[in-house]
Amino acid sequence: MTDPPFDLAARLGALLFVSGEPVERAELINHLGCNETELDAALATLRERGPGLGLVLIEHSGAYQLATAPSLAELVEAFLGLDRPARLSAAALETLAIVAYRQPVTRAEIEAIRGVDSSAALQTLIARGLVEPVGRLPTVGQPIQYGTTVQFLQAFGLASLEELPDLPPEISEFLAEEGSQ
Amino acid sequence: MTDPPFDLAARLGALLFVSGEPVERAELINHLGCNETELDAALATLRERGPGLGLVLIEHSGAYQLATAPSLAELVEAFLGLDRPARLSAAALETLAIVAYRQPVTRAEIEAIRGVDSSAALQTLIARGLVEPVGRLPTVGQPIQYGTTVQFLQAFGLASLEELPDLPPEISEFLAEEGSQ
Amino acid sequence: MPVDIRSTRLADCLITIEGFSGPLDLLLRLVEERRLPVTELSLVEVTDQFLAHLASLEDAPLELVADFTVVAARLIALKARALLPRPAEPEAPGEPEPDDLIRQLKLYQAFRDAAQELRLRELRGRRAYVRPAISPPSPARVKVIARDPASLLTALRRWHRRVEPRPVTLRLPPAISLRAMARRLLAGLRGGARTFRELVGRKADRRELAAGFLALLVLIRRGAVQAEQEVPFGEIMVTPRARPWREATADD
Repeated sequence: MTDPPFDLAARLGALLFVSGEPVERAELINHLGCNETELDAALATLRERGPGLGLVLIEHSGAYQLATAPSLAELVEAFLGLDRPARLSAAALETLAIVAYRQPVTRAEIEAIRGVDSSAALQTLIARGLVEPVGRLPTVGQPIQYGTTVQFLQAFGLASLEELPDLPPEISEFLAEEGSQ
Repeated sequence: MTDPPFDLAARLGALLFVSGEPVERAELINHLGCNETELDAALATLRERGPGLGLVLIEHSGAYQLATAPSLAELVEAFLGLDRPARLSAAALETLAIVAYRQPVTRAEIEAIRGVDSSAALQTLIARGLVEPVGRLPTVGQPIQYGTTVQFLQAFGLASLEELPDLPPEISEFLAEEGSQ
Repeated sequence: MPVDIRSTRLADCLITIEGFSGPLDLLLRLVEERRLPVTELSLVEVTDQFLAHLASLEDAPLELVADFTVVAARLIALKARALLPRPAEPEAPGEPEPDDLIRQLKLYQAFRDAAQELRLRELRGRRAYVRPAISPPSPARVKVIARDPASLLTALRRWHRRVEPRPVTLRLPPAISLRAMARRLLAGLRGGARTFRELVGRKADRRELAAGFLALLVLIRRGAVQAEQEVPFGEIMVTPRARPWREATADD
């Protein structure tokens, strides 16, 4: 087999291909022997090349993973013989939306927005691997903070959290105000 | 995620990406809904696009698989920690012994013999180059059969499989019976 | 406002109460937009009508119930807030309380819309899939610490010890049929009244005791014997009855 010289994006592609899990930036930089800027350029190139193989690049809190393009889901599911997972309840979906936009967020904060107890919905999301504890608030009682997982991105066909549609400006302002208190 | 239309080569790429094992032509044709000629064209296109992600298309006995390019082996092995000589775990050694004496053997047969899930052990052995797919069982689902490699013989200082130590009759019989069905 | 995907199920559930007639989800929206006074809402009536709607369905989908729970909980929360006396706070003239509620509702509405966006994505089923396992690198380069072939044999010996089925001694006592047991009881009674224990045999195991007790019940029912037990768990005295009886069988 003749081997063309592989550029940084190709070498990056090979590493992400063999890793079953998202790979941290630092680890990529370490193994590829490049700097932050070069890594970003390589990631951008990979994002362009991926679709040629039906692949997309997923970013989750500074780690990267290759996955099949969301619009090929039906083909892939038929090939792997997978069933669609059961749909989430309205309560779980509402809770998930709040976690996705407000993360890291505590249960009390979720309940303040929804006006109802949300522990069951939160448990469902954790059991489905869509939400996970990501830290603790450094206040009295140190409540657990929750965030979305890379499985959340995969399940909803998002390349990163940035692909979530914006909240109405009025709401964003209000939240920003509240968050800075 | 923006969605370019995915051509046949891209859809082929996605299937080979999610499959951990080589995929037969017939299965590809079936899932992609194309004919032999179209498949060949798509395979050729994939061969061109693969290197952009550091990947090559491997063909053995009419089955196809994506793999990292051989000249990136050093990078990939360092990344996976395979460059350091490793001692095999007890589970891996047991699995290897079963493959060595029972080959060709499917994963299901190995698991029936060992009585425990063996996919991780098998993956380790494949990653270490001690075991490889050697064919398919002509039954429903056509499960892949595994056998030992030349590297296996080298690592154990054997000139051929015939040099494997003889098993005591009771073990030999038991091994032959277990998992066959 | 985006298409309300979530409410399609609740939109089928029509509610008619004083001052409102329409789908359940619209009710929630009107309350939230404060176009319908929540304090005048009869939650009992809403619930009753929802349950009637549920009963009219062939098989009630769980999602519908879940959706209703969300709406009901929301209505209760809103109503509770409206009805309960607020904690006595110094009047803040510049900040009327309703503003806060409206703000709260807007916030909730925003996330409900966001949830609908997620539902749309879920419905389109656009999931991404990752690779299950690492692919084999070129094996020639892989290093494994050299091992003695005897280690394979050792591994298999260990495996054999672990999985080899141990010989199991099965001691199955001969099963006694109800019919045979009935015969045994009757034979024992030829000499007159005996205790149940004597009849079954002092060495009877639990299975025999159970069979014996069943046989005794059969014989009592047939009028072949009488039985008395003076105290609970005490001895059962069995007496044969004088009148002629046919051979007891256990199979009728």
